[in-house]
Amino acid sequence: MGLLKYIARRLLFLTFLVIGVSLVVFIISHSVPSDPVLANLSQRNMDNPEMVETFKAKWGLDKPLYTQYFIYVGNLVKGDMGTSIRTQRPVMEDLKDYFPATIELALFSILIAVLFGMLFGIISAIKRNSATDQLIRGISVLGVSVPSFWLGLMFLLLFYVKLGIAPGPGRISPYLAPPVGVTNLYVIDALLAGNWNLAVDALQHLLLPGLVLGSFTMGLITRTTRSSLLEVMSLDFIRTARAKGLTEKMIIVRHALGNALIPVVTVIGIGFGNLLGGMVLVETIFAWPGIGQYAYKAAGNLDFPAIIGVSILISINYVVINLVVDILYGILDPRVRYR
Amino acid sequence: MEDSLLVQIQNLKMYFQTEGSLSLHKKYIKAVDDVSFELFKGETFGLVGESGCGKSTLGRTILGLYKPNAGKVIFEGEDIFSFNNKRMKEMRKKIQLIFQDPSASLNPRKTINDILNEPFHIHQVGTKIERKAKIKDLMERVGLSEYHLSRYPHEMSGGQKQRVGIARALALNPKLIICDEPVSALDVSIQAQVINLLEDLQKEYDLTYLFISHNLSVVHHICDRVGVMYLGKLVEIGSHEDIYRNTQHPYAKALISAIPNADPDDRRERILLKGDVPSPANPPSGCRFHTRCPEAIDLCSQEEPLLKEVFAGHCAACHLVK
Amino acid sequence: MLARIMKNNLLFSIGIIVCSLWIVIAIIAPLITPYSYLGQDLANRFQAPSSLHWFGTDSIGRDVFSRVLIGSRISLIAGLVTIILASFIGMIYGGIAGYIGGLTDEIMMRVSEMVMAFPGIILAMTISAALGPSLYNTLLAMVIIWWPNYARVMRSMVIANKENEYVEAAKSLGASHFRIFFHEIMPNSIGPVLVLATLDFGNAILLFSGLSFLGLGSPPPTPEWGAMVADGVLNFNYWWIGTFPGLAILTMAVGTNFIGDSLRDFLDPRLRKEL
Amino acid sequence: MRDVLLDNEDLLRINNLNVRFRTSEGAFRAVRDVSISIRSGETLGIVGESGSGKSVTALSIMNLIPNPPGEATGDILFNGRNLRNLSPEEVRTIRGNEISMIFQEPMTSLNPIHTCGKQIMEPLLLHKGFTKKEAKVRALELLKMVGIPIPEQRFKEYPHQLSGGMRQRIMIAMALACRPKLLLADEPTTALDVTIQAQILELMKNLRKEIDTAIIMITHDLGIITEMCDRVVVMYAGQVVESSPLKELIKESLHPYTEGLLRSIPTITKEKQRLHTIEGTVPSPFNMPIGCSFQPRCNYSTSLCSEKTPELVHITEERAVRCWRHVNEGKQG
Amino acid sequence: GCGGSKDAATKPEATDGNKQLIMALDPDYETFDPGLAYEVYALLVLHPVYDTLMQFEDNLDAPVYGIAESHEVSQDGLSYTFKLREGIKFSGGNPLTAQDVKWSVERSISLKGNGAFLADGIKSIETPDAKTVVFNLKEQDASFLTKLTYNAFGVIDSKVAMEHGATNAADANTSDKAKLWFDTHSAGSGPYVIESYTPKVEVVLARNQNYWGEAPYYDKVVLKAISDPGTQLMMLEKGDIDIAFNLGPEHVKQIQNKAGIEIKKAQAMTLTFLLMNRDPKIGGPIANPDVQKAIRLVLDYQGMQTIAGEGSITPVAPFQVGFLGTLPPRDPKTAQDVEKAKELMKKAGYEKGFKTTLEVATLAVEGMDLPTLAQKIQNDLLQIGIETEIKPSDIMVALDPYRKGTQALSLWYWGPDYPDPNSQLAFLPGSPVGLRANWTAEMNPKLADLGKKAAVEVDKAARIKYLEEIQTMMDEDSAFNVLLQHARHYATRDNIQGTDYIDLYKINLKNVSAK
Ligand SMILES: Nc1ncnc2c1ncn2[C@@H]1O[C@H](COP(=O)(O)OP(=O)(O)OP(=O)(O)O)[C@@H](O)[C@H]1O
Ligand SMILES: Nc1ncnc2c1ncn2[C@@H]1O[C@H](COP(=O)(O)OP(=O)(O)OP(=O)(O)O)[C@@H](O)[C@H]1O
Ligand SMILES: [Mg+2]
Ligand SMILES: [Mg+2]
Repeated sequence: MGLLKYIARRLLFLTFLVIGVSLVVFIISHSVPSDPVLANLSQRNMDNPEMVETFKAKWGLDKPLYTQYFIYVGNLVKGDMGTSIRTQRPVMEDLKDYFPATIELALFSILIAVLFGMLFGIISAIKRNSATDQLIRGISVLGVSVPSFWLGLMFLLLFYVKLGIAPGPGRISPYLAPPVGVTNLYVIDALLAGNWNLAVDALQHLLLPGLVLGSFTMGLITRTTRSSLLEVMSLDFIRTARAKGLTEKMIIVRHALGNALIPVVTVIGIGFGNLLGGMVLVETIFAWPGIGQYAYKAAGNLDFPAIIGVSILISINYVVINLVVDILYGILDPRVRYR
Repeated sequence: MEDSLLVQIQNLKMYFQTEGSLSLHKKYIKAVDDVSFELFKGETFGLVGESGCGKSTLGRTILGLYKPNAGKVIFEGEDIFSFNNKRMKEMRKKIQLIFQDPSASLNPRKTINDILNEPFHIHQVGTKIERKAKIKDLMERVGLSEYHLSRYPHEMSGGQKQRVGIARALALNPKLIICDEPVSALDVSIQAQVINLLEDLQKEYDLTYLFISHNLSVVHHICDRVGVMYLGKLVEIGSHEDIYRNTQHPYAKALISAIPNADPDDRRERILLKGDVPSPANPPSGCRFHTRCPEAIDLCSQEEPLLKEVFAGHCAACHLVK
Repeated sequence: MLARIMKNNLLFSIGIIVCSLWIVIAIIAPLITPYSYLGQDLANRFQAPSSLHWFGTDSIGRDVFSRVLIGSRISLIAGLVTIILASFIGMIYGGIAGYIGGLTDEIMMRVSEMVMAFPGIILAMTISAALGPSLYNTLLAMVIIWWPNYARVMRSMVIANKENEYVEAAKSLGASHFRIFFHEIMPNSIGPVLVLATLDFGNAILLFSGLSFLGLGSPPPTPEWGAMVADGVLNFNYWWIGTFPGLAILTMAVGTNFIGDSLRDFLDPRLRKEL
Repeated sequence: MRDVLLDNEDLLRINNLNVRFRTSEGAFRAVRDVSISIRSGETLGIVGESGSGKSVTALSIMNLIPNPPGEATGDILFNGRNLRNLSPEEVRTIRGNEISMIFQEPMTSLNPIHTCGKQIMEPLLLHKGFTKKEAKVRALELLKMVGIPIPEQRFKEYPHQLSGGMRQRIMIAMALACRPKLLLADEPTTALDVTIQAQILELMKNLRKEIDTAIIMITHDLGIITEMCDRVVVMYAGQVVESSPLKELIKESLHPYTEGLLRSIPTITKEKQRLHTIEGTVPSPFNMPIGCSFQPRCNYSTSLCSEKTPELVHITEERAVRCWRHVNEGKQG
Repeated sequence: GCGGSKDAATKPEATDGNKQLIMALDPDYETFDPGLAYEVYALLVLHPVYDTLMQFEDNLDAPVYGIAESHEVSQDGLSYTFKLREGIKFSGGNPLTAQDVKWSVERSISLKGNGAFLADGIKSIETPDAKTVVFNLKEQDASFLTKLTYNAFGVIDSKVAMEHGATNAADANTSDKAKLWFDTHSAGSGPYVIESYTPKVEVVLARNQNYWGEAPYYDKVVLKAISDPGTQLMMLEKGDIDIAFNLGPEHVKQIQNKAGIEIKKAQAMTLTFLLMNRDPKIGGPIANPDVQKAIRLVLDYQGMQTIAGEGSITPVAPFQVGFLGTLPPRDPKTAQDVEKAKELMKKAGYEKGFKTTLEVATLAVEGMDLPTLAQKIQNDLLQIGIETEIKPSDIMVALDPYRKGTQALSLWYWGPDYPDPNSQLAFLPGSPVGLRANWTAEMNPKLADLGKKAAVEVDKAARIKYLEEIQTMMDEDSAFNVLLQHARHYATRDNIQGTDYIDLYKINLKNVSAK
């Protein structure tokens, strides 16, 4: 009841967000000194005013700014994000192509980060102040401190070039054909197609970029799990549990973990949000054909339809992730009331 | 009696909005709902009731910290809510507040000297030297030494902090001090010190106290008149004698009988109430107490009883009281 | 306090040592660099690390060691400026939102949420593509990305603190909003924001190096670490070009985060006893 | 030891309990040489000001002092066994089973993410080997017993859905689940409203009759003590300063602190008069006065008091006091 | 299919038993619509897919017949008549007719894509019969046959194309809906068809089962988009790919003696040059011809060639070595004359030097990072007191001010529009590129005039004479300073052949086969 209302409110905010984000990029796009659209004309056509006019008309650039914006929003409602200046394809199509790669990588790395982060965090909290604890804390700090672009480089140099134990950049080995697109997540598609080798290959390719991308989130989760668990262990109800005669293990599993996970969920959300930002760097290093690379190119080329498209997509993602986190919160913590 | 009237509270209502400010369906907590009573010069009026019944809210509204939804607070003949900012500021000098939690009511980043200087600073009263003398005087009055002035709140004990709070309230020579549970957070042995101090100061400065507490023994000890609140409503008012010895309202009776008594020989019959206090967001119909009242009749759930004068100066809001 | 924490906490001590080292290096860098950080020597390009060039040379024969040392200044300054500006803006913004509350708060917080949802790196890249890459533009973008974090913390602190009884005491004394905000609420709310800001320093350096890796920092030949790693990617086979500046980023970030992590624990009263 | 215990019919006997805490400001003794005993079925009250070591004493019985920073020494004999010599495993089988505890803060002492029912069932499953079904039946019985209306529904609810009084009842139900021989109640009503407090106290009185449990009732409210207890122990600054049957204590308190305490409490039966006060404040645990800890605030203090710490001496079989004024009497008695 | 190998590091013999060629490159293509594509690597993909009337085989000297069998030029040189080969079918099975040729070219013209200018000179196209196409030109054009080799003249199966929304109508640039279809499909008659295209990932070409000529060796050609040369190199070393096409000179050095790898080097037609604006309002001191000459003299060409890698040279003017009439390149050892440069600066009144901005696009030209070169130039210019601040920006952003002529000093690269020196005349004063430096015809009327003459001259000897004179003059006075003509470095596995470089196609994929 409250939850549905809450979701409705968040979705309403989403509309505002989309309008806001697109407006911001729109305004930036019209305050830049150079004209990226014309840059996409051939050298000869540039000198031909008639061609320039036709071109502008084609992109609607001859109309006043607000008209352009309304046209844009109008189209957006219909699911049309305009056409990328650079790729000359509908932005929607581009996003459909690039986004699954990003999602696959992000999901994988968040999976790694959550699994190991929580495991490390719990061990560290239980053995706090021991050498293990110091070691894990050191690793987790290292995880949040290491520049992903550099780590990616080092990993490739070491595991791919020098040792040859990891596959190279890209989503699958070059000689393999991508699976038939159902979800466009290669591992899943390959499994759906029953192509076990391909799935393994795709999974292997996820490993290095997934680790690099996940290192920050993993560090964050380790740290949060540790301190959250320590904090929960000092709460009154843990004393109650002790007074009941539960063993320390039972207390951690039954009483502390559930409560300690609540703040961890937020961090997972934050981490996921960060991932999408960090994507640009990691995708560049690992030649990962995802939204990060697309955004990088789009921004570099001032391809504004594409920039708006990507920005909207990422913002929506952010909100949706937060929404999921909030809902998870409600599942983990019965006290939460949505307002 | 008329000329000694200090404050008149008339049909005061203070509702808090609970749903988000953007929401269409506004919900309210009726923290203070249609409360009227008077405060006379030099008296101590006790306000008792269970947690959440609106005691603090009432105190703060009288102080003008909240803007009430309805009603008036007439202080020395004028409604304080009709004041403009400047007059309001003037008025602030005359009503002061002492808080329950002596630690929370002192800014942890200021020294005692800074804290006591604040009232003078805000109202631009006196020169530096005058202020210094005044502060020294205040410190003496509340039983603190001058060397405490350079300390920070966390360097003092609870009782000492509460004394600082009292000194601050006294700084501008107020007429009325609203004491919101001034001793609840203090240890038993310190509690007595503070109560005595409050009594001494009242005599010395001719102060009027609105004394809010849920400790009925303390209220009994210090107050001249007592008002009993239940769920935002005043259910009984009377002199302290009458309230304790000649209780009219069933709630007040239950409240008084529930006090644990350190006197083993005084074993009174205890009236046990059922259940908990209902939520002020959704109070019961009719008499708000009827859900827990041992004596409730059908009428109670339908009609709201008004505060009736039972005998001179003693009012109760109950259908059963004649 | 410092000494006491250091004694019991290995990570913290390492952090302090590493950070002090970098700060010292940043200050005296021009005095200790063996070569000019701009000096090209095409005859000696792509030299592997040796006693002459500790970290080797790059594609136009510059000494990587000298460039890494000088680069520390830019990183430190970028981190500082971002954190200071972002926390300042965030504090004011969050403070106002929290203090006024109600609809204003709601709207202000939605706006900051919008900024947070906006993909910061894309914003930075767009700004830099439009206005040309420069340190100022990058810092501008970083501040834009970062301030909402502080606004959120500040807001929650202010909301918590404005309920405090000493605030009510000031109100009942007749203090103005200005006075209440700046004398009573602000000083007590600022602490956690400042703590967050200090702890965030390493992250700011990381973000900055990431942006400069993407070519968004100051234009060449400025020795920015991120850009130097990018140079290393370009010249993949000469591992030293990218490895050392990357290690520099890593150590600086690890140093500040070691300190931050330990301080966080220390400042958290629930965890304090363990130190 | 065992023989002594049997002789005394004591259920629990604490001998010379000391608890030290190491904190960042330094180490201090929160509990100093505390010796207390309680018989089966008896209700013992412990009063004292905030920080006087009441809770720490209770927690020591449960072996729940966090270590570090805490460090307890002394003997705690329960049913003939020294709890302090048992292995953690053995202590666990006693906790929540033979000895259980109710805490002051009903708001935070329940796990917010589990239903009330689940939390009540837990000790039953753990100690009594009940099946889930049996445990549920028993839990519902318990809920009814502590006076919770519609127990089936409350069973499924989470702590935050209940009021403070309700939660405290859940705590009590939980503590009584395994029919403990000893119940430690650490300020069970302090956080509650007067009318709710009355309900809970009434409940505890009834339960005491029904299940014949020995209760240690910790509070700083003498009113509650008078209402509930047979015997009283008064603590000041980590020490027991007086121990006496309730009636005798009220009639004539031996220790000046007890006396001051009794006189400084306003009651509605007393006539309105100026309250008696104990001047000064409780000493900081880091800065204990030499000699008797109460000596700086005491009206009767002599030079002896500020030189030597008095021992707890028995004035009669049932009464003991820690005061130089009574040392000689005690020695004679 | 269910192929693949457990060991990801070694390439299996073939997937599905097919022969497969994998090439890694840093692609710039955005579309495979032959009417629109005009990117550097467009022909790499489109040449094996869409046949053209004319094509190049081994070198760029002269085009040879593609699907044309013979051709005749009218006396006035304005009408070209081509006969088509017999029996050519499209991949879909339809026969290729003259009508398809006309339709395809008209579509390219109407689409007004970037390559459409190549057809600017065409007045009309006639198809007297199914095997004959006649092009009527507006004026004489010595390079018309060369232009015909471009994909804008690629022959599309008009029936299939129209089914997918293509049109040759005059308003095709708005009414044609086939671009998206062409990105992932093809309707040509070449040896390969486009099987799939995943932007930024790969293009897969598959054998055209209906190909009229000799079948190509490979069943499949996979062009992997791998922008990082280092990555390309790694994958080549691992045997993951057969061709690593975007190696920088430095990468090549690393694999010089590696087994299984063959290093390829060729003269590319790509130039890197410095633009020095002639408009004092924009260029400031840079606009001074003496300063420009001083800059030409002070630069260390040898150093730049080191950076650009072995095989790179420095032509004296914007005319590539390899084209008709190009002068021998500079001798890098003697080209630098700092003293003389200083004198010139003194003469221009800038003895103390000045400050300016050096704009550069952030990209690699033939494996050489342009910003790196900019830093070298920055360093060299300091010798005559010119302090430059480097302003890097993405190519698409930088192009706009470049084309508007608002850059004072900038570093650019240039590839010829078509393989003919005429394409280079754009650098002359008053011509499009010249005007980007605001170098108008009035500033050097003689040079401008020479350019006009060279453009229309058909006689080879006279053409060479004009071109040589132009270059000599531009060495003395020019708003441009050609820094480098690059070498192309790439590498292949040594078990394949037919991978020689040809600037137009990069690699003619039709010819690649296993040894
Ligand atoms: N600022 C506020 N906003 C919303 N609700 C409030 C606010 N202040 C008080 N309330 C609500 O109003 C009701 C009365 O609160 P108030 O603090 O006046 O009670 P009280 O009698 O002082 O209780 P206590 O004895 O616990 O101090 C409570 O339900 C409380 O939750
Ligand atoms: N875990 C701990 N670490 C350090 N000091 C502690 C700890 N627990 C209790 N103490 C200290 O021990 C002393 C006695 O505490 P205790 O909780 O027993 O007091 P109390 O008599 O129960 O007081 P209250 O009435 O306030 O509950 C206090 O000074 C307290 O600060
Ligand atoms: Mg209150
Ligand atoms: Mg306690």
